[in-house]
Amino acid sequence: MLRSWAQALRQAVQSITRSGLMSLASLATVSVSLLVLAVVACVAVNLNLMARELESQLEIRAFLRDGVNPAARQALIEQIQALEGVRSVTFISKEEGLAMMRERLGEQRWILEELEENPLPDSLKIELADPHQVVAVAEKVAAFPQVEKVRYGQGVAEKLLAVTRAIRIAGLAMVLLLMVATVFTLANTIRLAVEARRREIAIMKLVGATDWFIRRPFVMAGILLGMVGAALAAGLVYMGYQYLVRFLVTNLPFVPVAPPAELMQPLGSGLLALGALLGMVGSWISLRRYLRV
Amino acid sequence: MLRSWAQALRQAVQSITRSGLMSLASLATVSVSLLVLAVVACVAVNLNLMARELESQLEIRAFLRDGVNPAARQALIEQIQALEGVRSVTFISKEEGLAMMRERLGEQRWILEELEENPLPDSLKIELADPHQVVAVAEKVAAFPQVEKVRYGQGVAEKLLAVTRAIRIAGLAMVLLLMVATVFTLANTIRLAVEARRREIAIMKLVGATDWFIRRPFVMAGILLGMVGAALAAGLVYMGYQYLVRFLVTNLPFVPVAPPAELMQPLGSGLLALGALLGMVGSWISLRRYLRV
Amino acid sequence: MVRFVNVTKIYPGQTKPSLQGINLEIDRGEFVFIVGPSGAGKSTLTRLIYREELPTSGQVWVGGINVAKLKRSQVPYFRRTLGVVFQDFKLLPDRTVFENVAFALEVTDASRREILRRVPAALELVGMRDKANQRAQELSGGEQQRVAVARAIVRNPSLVIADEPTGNLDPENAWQIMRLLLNINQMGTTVIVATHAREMVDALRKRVVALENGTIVRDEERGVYGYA
Amino acid sequence: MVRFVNVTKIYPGQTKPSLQGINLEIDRGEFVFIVGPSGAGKSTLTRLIYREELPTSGQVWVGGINVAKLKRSQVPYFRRTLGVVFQDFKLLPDRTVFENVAFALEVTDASRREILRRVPAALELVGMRDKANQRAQELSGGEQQRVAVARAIVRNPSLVIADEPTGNLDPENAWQIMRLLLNINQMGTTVIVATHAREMVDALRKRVVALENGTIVRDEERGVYGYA
Ligand SMILES: Nc1ncnc2c1ncn2[C@@H]1O[C@H](COP(=O)(O)OP(=O)(O)OP(=O)(O)O)[C@@H](O)[C@H]1O
Ligand SMILES: Nc1ncnc2c1ncn2[C@@H]1O[C@H](COP(=O)(O)OP(=O)(O)OP(=O)(O)O)[C@@H](O)[C@H]1O
Ligand SMILES: [Mg+2]
Ligand SMILES: [Mg+2]
Repeated sequence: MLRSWAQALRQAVQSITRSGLMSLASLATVSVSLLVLAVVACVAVNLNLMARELESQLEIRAFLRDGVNPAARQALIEQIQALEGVRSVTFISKEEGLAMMRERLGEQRWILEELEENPLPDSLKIELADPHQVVAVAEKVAAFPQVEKVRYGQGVAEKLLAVTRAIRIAGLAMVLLLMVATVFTLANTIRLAVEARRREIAIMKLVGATDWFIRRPFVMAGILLGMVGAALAAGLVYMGYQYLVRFLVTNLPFVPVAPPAELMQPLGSGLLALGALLGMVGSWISLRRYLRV
Repeated sequence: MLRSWAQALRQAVQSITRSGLMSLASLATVSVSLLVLAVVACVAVNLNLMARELESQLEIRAFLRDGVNPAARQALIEQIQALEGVRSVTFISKEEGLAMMRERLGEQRWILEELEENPLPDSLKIELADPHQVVAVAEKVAAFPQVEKVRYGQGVAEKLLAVTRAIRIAGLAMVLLLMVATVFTLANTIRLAVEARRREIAIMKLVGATDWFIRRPFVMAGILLGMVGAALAAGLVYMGYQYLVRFLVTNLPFVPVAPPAELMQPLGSGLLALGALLGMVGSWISLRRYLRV
Repeated sequence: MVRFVNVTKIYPGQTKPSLQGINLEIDRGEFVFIVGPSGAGKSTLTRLIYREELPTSGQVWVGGINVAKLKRSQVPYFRRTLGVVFQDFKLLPDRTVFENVAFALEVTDASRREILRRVPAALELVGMRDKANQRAQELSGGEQQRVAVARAIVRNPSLVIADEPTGNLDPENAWQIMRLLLNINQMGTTVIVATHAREMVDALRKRVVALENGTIVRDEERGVYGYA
Repeated sequence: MVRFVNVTKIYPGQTKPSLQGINLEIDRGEFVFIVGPSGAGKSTLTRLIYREELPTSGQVWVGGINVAKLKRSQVPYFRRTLGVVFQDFKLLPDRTVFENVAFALEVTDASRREILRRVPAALELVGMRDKANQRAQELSGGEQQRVAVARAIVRNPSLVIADEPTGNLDPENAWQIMRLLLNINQMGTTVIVATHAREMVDALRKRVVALENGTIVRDEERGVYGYA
């Protein structure tokens, strides 16, 4: 049994190297498919990350009335913290508020340079455990007597959530579509290889080869092709992604990116496994109708 | 001659329909390739548009000293307008400045609600004909005595330009890479079709068929496959793009998008022409080595 | 060994039967010639035996097995008990002569040692040992035919079916192949030969089954070719 | 019509020449048998005539043309003047009998009307008119051979080369094909037939060129097959 597997592997390698050009073509097709798949996966992961980041920035700002003393403030904080869906509550003094605004305005902080005194009130920053509850929490917070005004980017919140959802769905749809396209391409690649050896398969059957004997080298070849193609794709994506991350970190430091090492390790092994699986399934399917002799 | 073309067309259609599954596979491959190509093209066009939009927003703001009278102001405007690289100069009074800031801050305009008096000076908005000259122009403007301060997002300008350039180059590289991949896939698809009829071609040669006679149906089939594949890809992209644009316009109105009609018309005819060309070149190449009998 | 019971064969898409009402019994150890004009149904009859085709009606029994009743997974093991020389050889064009013959052993998962022992012996018998490393597509028609015969006998089958095994051979080589088939027949193997080689049929006086238009018109012990 | 001058042919990768020092002249209107044992070089000799292969050294002249000197673009037009029956038939398996024969006319851009006139006539001559719409892969070996002959003669070539045109045929059909070749020879066509059919060669007493091991060992007017 072991011997015959080794033999099938030898045959697979032989059949791949013998039909050099055709194997190259298959390899290229698999690589391109998986490459696109990998790129989409990278984009999706990062869009997801961005969406999460955007979502997590969905915070509620509660401005306090003048003259709320520290004790009343502390009581309020505890009450808010007890609300459902609230992750954390942070006190921001008027001075901290101005400093944060200055930072947020970045190059345009000159707007604030013209101010003669701090116009901002004290406030609380409320971060949410579940961004979808922003409206409900904000309404409850506004009902406290110590709170003068509540801000949470009304309207923006809903839009942001819609965009996030759309991005996730679109990403998933693209990945699925490309998965199907990849399976299709791979199965057809192998089917064409089988087609080229149709005569040989028919002869094998006639001299008494079992289906499994005939299938083995094709399945092995399929797996090999799938894995080599996946490795190529993974390599290219790794290089490209590293370059991109380096570029983004240098030029757009405020854009959140998934770190290459963390993303690439599961992506690489995933691609390899997927390549092998696709090659196996593809070759298995491709052979079905040729075995009926 | 005409008759024989018609015959070749008939043969091409026949050969496509006869080898149903294989033709379907080719079609799918061509479609997927051209689809990716088209998607990349769409993305590139829109990134380009965005980059252009961002670039065009690279404007210089010159803040005037207190007490510059309207006449002196007018003289200054004319002098700046005369500088190389300047497209337009607009006066913005302190009130207009505050209104614009309020608008720009959007949901966060409450920052300004706390202000008791307008802290902004009068200013000039200088738009540039060539965004690359932003630094040079800003320095010249700062030298005028009526100007107190110049703002143009130092640092941001350079970064934005770098990002724009990177986006363009990456987009072009992706399109080129995919062009090559598409040609490759198509040529191999046809080569496999030729491979499947290798025996037939050898026999044709032996009974006295000219190279051109043998080539004709393959070239026609290649062109047909390329064009049908392109049409499929164009249709899918058109639908997808329209959906996307509708989504963006509704949810992210501030993101600039190329209008579907304007983008799709050249893209569609481009894809068709490209499909035909690729099919023709692909089949031509594929046949070369089989004609030597 | 082989028994046809009321067999009719109509190929899909055809209206005229290629075989009709065939009843035939061939005993273990017999040597039978199948003769008949071109298109009479000789190849079809052999195809039914090794189950390349199934009968449209009737039964074909080979070694006690009803071939139509064989499970798909058993067919390979059934075929391994037979040796077949196909009319169009069915060699793998880009494999060498050795590989083509070894092939019949490899599919049975035979050991390397067994392959190295049996293949050269079979090639020796058909006179192709010196061309062992030439590719099948580089052989002359007659040489291909001899390789096909070598492949059929290399597994020592209990039944050998040869469809026109000497059609591309000069008389000398043809006689050599025929003597080979007679030899293995003498060692107990059942041999069925479809042929047009009148001279040989007439000279050997073996059993002759004559087909015409898909039916058996003659079945004689020690028969002759019997056509013009 | 055909002249070999000192022709040697060594296939790429081989060391032993398949033909060596061949000198042969065949006049317009002749009928010539090429005989010899399997592997002697008969098919190789025919392949040199229709330029499937080029001689390794020496010259092959056909109808006043040195085939090795033909430009690539002229080869098709040269081949159209010949009719060839290949030893392995070389039919298109998934085309019908009619299409296979029509094929030889289509490549010359013949008109539809001409195709409809000539193809049925050629099929009639080889007795395959009633199977015109059957696919080549569904034919018996002998039927395929007859279609191959029909395709070779359908263009009314001035030279017909037939490699083993009766190998898969019963004697009656074989004689019919041979009579056909004799007929077209009588109408002025040069005919070259490579064959193992001893009976026919001996009966017809035409010119016989005998090959052995790649060289001509005998060339007789009104010869006989002359092997065991
Ligand atoms: N394509 C090829 N490459 C290498 N060697 C070849 C090729 N074709 C034929 N040969 C060799 O050349 C020799 C002559 O072959 P050829 O086909 O001419 O013989 P033949 O006389 O037609 O035999 P047969 O009667 O068996 O058809 C043989 O030994 C064969 O092995
Ligand atoms: N696969 C097929 N599909 C349809 N018809 C077929 C098929 N194979 C054979 N036939 C038809 O069945 C009949 C018998 O064919 P078969 O091959 O058995 O003849 P044969 O006796 O072997 O002839 P030959 O001596 O010429 O080889 C022929 O008329 C042929 O056209
Ligand atoms: Mg037959
Ligand atoms: Mg030959």
